[in-house]
Amino acid sequence: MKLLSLVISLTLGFLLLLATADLPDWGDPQSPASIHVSNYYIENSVEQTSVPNFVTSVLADYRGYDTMFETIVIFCAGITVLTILRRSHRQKKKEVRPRPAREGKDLILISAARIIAPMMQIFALYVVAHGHHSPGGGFQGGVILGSSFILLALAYDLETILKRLKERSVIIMSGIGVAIYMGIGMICLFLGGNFLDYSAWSSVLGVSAVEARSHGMLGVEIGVAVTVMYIMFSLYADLSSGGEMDEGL
Amino acid sequence: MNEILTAIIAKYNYWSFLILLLIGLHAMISKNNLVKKVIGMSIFQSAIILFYVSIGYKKGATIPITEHGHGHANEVVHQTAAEMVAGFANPLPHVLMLTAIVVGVGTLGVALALVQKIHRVYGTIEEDEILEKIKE
Amino acid sequence: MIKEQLPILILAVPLLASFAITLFARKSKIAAFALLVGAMGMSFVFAIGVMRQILDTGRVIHYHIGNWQPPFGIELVIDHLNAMVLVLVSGAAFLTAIYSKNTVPAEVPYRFPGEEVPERVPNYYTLYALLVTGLLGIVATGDAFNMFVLLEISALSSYALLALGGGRAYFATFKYLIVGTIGACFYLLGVGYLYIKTGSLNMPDLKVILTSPALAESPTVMIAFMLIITGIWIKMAFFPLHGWLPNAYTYASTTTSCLVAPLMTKVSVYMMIRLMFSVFSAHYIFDRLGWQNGVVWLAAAAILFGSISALGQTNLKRMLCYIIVAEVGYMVGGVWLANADGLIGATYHILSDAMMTLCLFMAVGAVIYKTGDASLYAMRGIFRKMPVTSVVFVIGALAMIGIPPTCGFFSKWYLVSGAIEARHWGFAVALLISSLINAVIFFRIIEIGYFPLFDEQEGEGGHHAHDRAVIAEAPFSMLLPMVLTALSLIAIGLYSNEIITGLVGRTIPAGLL
Amino acid sequence: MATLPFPEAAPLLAILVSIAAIPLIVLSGSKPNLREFWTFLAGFIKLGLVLSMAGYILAGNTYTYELCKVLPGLSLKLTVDGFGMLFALVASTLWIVTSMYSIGYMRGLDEHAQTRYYSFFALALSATIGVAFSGNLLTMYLFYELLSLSTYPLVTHHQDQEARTGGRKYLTYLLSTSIGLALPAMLVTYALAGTLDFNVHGIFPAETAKSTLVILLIMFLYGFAKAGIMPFHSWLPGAMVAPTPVSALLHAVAVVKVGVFSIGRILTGIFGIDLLSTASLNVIVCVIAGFTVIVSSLIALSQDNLKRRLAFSTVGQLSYIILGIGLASQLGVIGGMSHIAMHAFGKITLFFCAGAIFVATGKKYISEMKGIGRRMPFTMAAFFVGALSVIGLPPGGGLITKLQMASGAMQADLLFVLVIYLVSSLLNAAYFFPIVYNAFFCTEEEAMFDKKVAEAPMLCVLPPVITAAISVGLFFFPGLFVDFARLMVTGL
Repeated sequence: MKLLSLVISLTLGFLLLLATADLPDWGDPQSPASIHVSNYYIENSVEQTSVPNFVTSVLADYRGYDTMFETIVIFCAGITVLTILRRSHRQKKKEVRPRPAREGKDLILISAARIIAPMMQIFALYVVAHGHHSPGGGFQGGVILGSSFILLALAYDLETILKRLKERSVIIMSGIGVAIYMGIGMICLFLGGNFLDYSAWSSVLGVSAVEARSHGMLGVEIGVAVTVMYIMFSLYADLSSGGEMDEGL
Repeated sequence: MNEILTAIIAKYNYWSFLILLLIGLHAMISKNNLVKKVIGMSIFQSAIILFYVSIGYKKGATIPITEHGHGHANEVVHQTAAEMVAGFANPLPHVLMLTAIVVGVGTLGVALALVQKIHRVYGTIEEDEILEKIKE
Repeated sequence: MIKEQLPILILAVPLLASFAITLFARKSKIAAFALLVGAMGMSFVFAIGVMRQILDTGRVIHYHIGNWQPPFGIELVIDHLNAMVLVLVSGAAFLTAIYSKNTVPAEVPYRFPGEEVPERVPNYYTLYALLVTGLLGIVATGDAFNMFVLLEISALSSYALLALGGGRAYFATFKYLIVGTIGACFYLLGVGYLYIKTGSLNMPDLKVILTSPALAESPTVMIAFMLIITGIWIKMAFFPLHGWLPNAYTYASTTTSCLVAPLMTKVSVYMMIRLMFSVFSAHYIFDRLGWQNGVVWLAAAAILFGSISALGQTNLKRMLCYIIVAEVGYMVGGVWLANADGLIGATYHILSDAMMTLCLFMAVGAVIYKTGDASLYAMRGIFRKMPVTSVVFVIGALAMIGIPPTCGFFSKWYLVSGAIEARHWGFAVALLISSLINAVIFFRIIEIGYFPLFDEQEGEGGHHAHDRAVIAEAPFSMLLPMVLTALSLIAIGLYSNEIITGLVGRTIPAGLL
Repeated sequence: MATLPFPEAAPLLAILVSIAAIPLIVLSGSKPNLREFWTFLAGFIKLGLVLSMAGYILAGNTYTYELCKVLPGLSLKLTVDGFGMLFALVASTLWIVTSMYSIGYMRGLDEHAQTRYYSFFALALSATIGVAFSGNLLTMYLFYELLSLSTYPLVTHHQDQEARTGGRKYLTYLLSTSIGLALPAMLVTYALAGTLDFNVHGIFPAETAKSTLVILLIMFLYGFAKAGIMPFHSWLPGAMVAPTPVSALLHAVAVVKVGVFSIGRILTGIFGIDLLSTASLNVIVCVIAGFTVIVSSLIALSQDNLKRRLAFSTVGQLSYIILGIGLASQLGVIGGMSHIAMHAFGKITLFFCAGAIFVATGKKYISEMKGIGRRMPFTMAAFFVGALSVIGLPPGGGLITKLQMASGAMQADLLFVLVIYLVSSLLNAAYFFPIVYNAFFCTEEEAMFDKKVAEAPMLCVLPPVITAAISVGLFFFPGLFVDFARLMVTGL
């Protein structure tokens, strides 16, 4: 196996090396990748979508369809892990499994987490909301939000956090997150546009078509953030407890 | 000799991505421990992400965000199209990689969940031991 | 308005269903089932609508998502080829959804006998809907990167569905996950290499750019092609990259194998055809690279290997899995024969093979559902006990062997014609040998099923045993889709000329005629 | 087009009528009388439909009915012409007789799974008529395969180890040759000619290389293994494990004749008689078939099991027919085609008799049958007449066609074929006469049966007597079938 693997890897490496000479230099502004489609985004993003962060406009609008599925990948991963790992509630109660006694909760850790977590959350909301203008967006914000809960779960234990963030609501909320994205796109159909054509919202929102695109993006970013946050936490909860939803790590 | 060296340095991003890629691939195929395979997978994916992101870089360009105040879309600091194109990095690879990262996270999560399950079924995560248990 | 929006609705409906099941049907198996079947049915209707539009107008449908012009936005491109595959995928998913009514609650919620996790059923349906969305998305999209994302959605959800088989399924799925990720990453890397040379991700745009002579010479493009094609071959389990498939599909639950086994490999074959001829070109692949001879030999090897391995199996599902490996060889070989007949055969075989595999997996699934046994001997006396199921099985088997007028015969006809035209006798011989081996495989089973030796019939001996035979047919929800699938095999065969001139034949790229 | 004396879809209906009977047969499985009624009803309707077209065909017309187009330039289509009509007439007549016999036989032995038996019997008949009316090679191949599959359950009817082995052999031979040889040959033909429709002048373009034609010819000859050309004959004795009515109708008449018919069609419709004789392909056919004729007759001499002896006799007679058609001379073709009918009536009589003996006495071996003629005079008389017809002696119909084939051999200037005919007729006589002789001419002490043994049930005895009578009738009125065969060569 080792030998086979080396042969495969080295063959691949050799082939890819062959191509290297043909590839443009690093950072070459005239490389084909940087002159065809991408310049259109740089030149037109502001006029067409009123979003100065090109990454966001490409992500959530020009290639919004990709991003929708990206959110669904996350959602799908969450459901998958849950379905694979989760055990039944009833069964768990019957089972008495010996576990190592947990050390007392660390006061410093808890206090620090309690201070840091809200700040993380505020910052995350900023990252979500300001994603059009500065680096940030739904994914980034969602991950920070999710990790604030993970931090709390680490400092206390999983069961404590699960009392606040019910497992059922985690799944439902993550579904709602993708549904928000999808819904914004679907409503465009009823407003006479194509799927994910946010400009169709202009009549409802009472703004210009270009502004509507910007608002639409904000909407979908919120959806993304909701899903990512809950699924990140759900992944942590499932994986750290092996699907038992007990004290976790 | 010097020319070759310059050529290599001019394209050093490909070299570094290639090395990571091969490490990852080799680990995925040859490692016996399932978690190591998963780690290999992550390295492999990261290598590809590195490759894409390096495509997006332009010498002398900055992050692809224009300066302007909120709600003043039309008051952007006016630049010619050529200046803008030269001044901002290519946003597309970043967008693509955001997706690839997310896919990576998803795959990683599922892989770890499966490893946990395998451990529960076979009591081990070493591939050869698992295969032996299957044979029994 | 709905007419223009049909392309997106085909995949939006299953997607909405997946959320709806998560949000509204977490408690009720029946509600989840109803939502799923409804969504799959609607998707099927929409797919047929799109196909009708294309047949009526004869034009390729371009649907611009977000109303952005390609290549800047993502578009769905639906021509004759993928209209057919869309109908196939949604139709097969619809039939399997109906089929799942009894099997899923019987198999999925139990991790061990006795330990029930009822939430698994709605989750299973959610993942089912996501898998179908992913497959439909792959088929509909006109964007190379978008294809990767959807590929990963279908992959992730299929990992989950396959892993739910429990026991050995976990390890098999893990291996599939590793191999599948390598495949998907190869594809992604290939798209990256294309992007670096062209700056575009939109397939029609890529095709235009790639025709420039400078790029035709470029080693980067060649390597991009190689990476993409290898990635897809891994995903479709093309010999010798097939190692993951038999285990992964064998240990899956009944419904999962009915859904995954016919569709995943076939959609991969579609991807291969799409990328070969809509991104690269026949001229580039067959004239410039000229690998077809080697690939067709590999396909012939795949056919022989798959068939011979299938012959040695005693587990019904495993046997069918090896047949899939052989059938993938049919299709890859057909495409790479580099002539119109071969490509027609391969494309038509996507349709017929998907339905044949579906038919056989459904019949075998029903037997397993009733007997709890997946070995060949589960079929013993099955013709008495489950007459409808066994007739369905026989029709599927005949199609696999390639007996007219089932569809299997006509795809083989074209493939062999293509092989003769390309003077590739090895492939033609492999096809015929595989037909013969299939005949041996299936008649062995039919013999066991139809003519149990009298001394083998449990508790019954001598003549007139049949009068007392207990009829224990599968439930109606399983029989209905099975019978429909079996009928479709004959219908596809009898209408092969319409299908081929109306749909398949329209997609032959110019270089091959 | 003038109004037809029969419904437009008559050929299709003739095929479908027995399929349509299957559900009725299955549904009335618990009421044997009703079940058999359906069989008969379908049989008579089928015969009626076939007859309704006979006059039209005899007037020199052919009738084509297109079902659907399946491949470019290639459709599933039914054509009724003289040769097809001849064969359809034989098959549908014999179905009725055999059904009658089946009832006697199956009930007499109290066989199991009779419903299944009658259902697949009906299906097999549909396939046979389908082959007879096929308008092109593809359609013929379709029905040919259908016939292989639908007769498989009949062969394995007994469900014991022997039956399974026989059935396995049956399918292995038939499917492997049809998929392995006939199908590729058909594809190559299609690639060369662009069509598969039968045409009396052949369909190969003039420039086709002779070596290709030779290879294709050999592939076709061996590909339709139902014709039992050596070395692909051994399924036929193996399949004799089936109940006797099955052996009778299917393995002496329907299945093997379908094989011969198919080869006859290919020789006349795909290659064309002109091509066969001008490119001297007929020599190849004659050598291959002639070898089988002689060898199988020799083997038949050594068989003690009556049904096996009949089976090897059948193998020989089949190649006889192919030999006749393969001569590619007018008389040879006419003789060969009509010999299908003659042999069918003669051989089915023999099989019926073998079955009747088995039902009445349980005996299978010739050496155990001394003196049986005294106890079962009608049966053995019928046997004698059948044997005469197969050997080609008056008053058996076989004489007429054998003479025609022999003169065909002279017409084609292939004298060695004449020798084959003569030798094989002698051999036929050598393996049939001892049976008849021992049956009747033995002393009371030598007879192996006591007085209690009597004729088999009525329904087992009547059919052989009828078919024997028809055989004799054909001697006097051979025109019935020969005219149809003559139609096939008039255009040349």
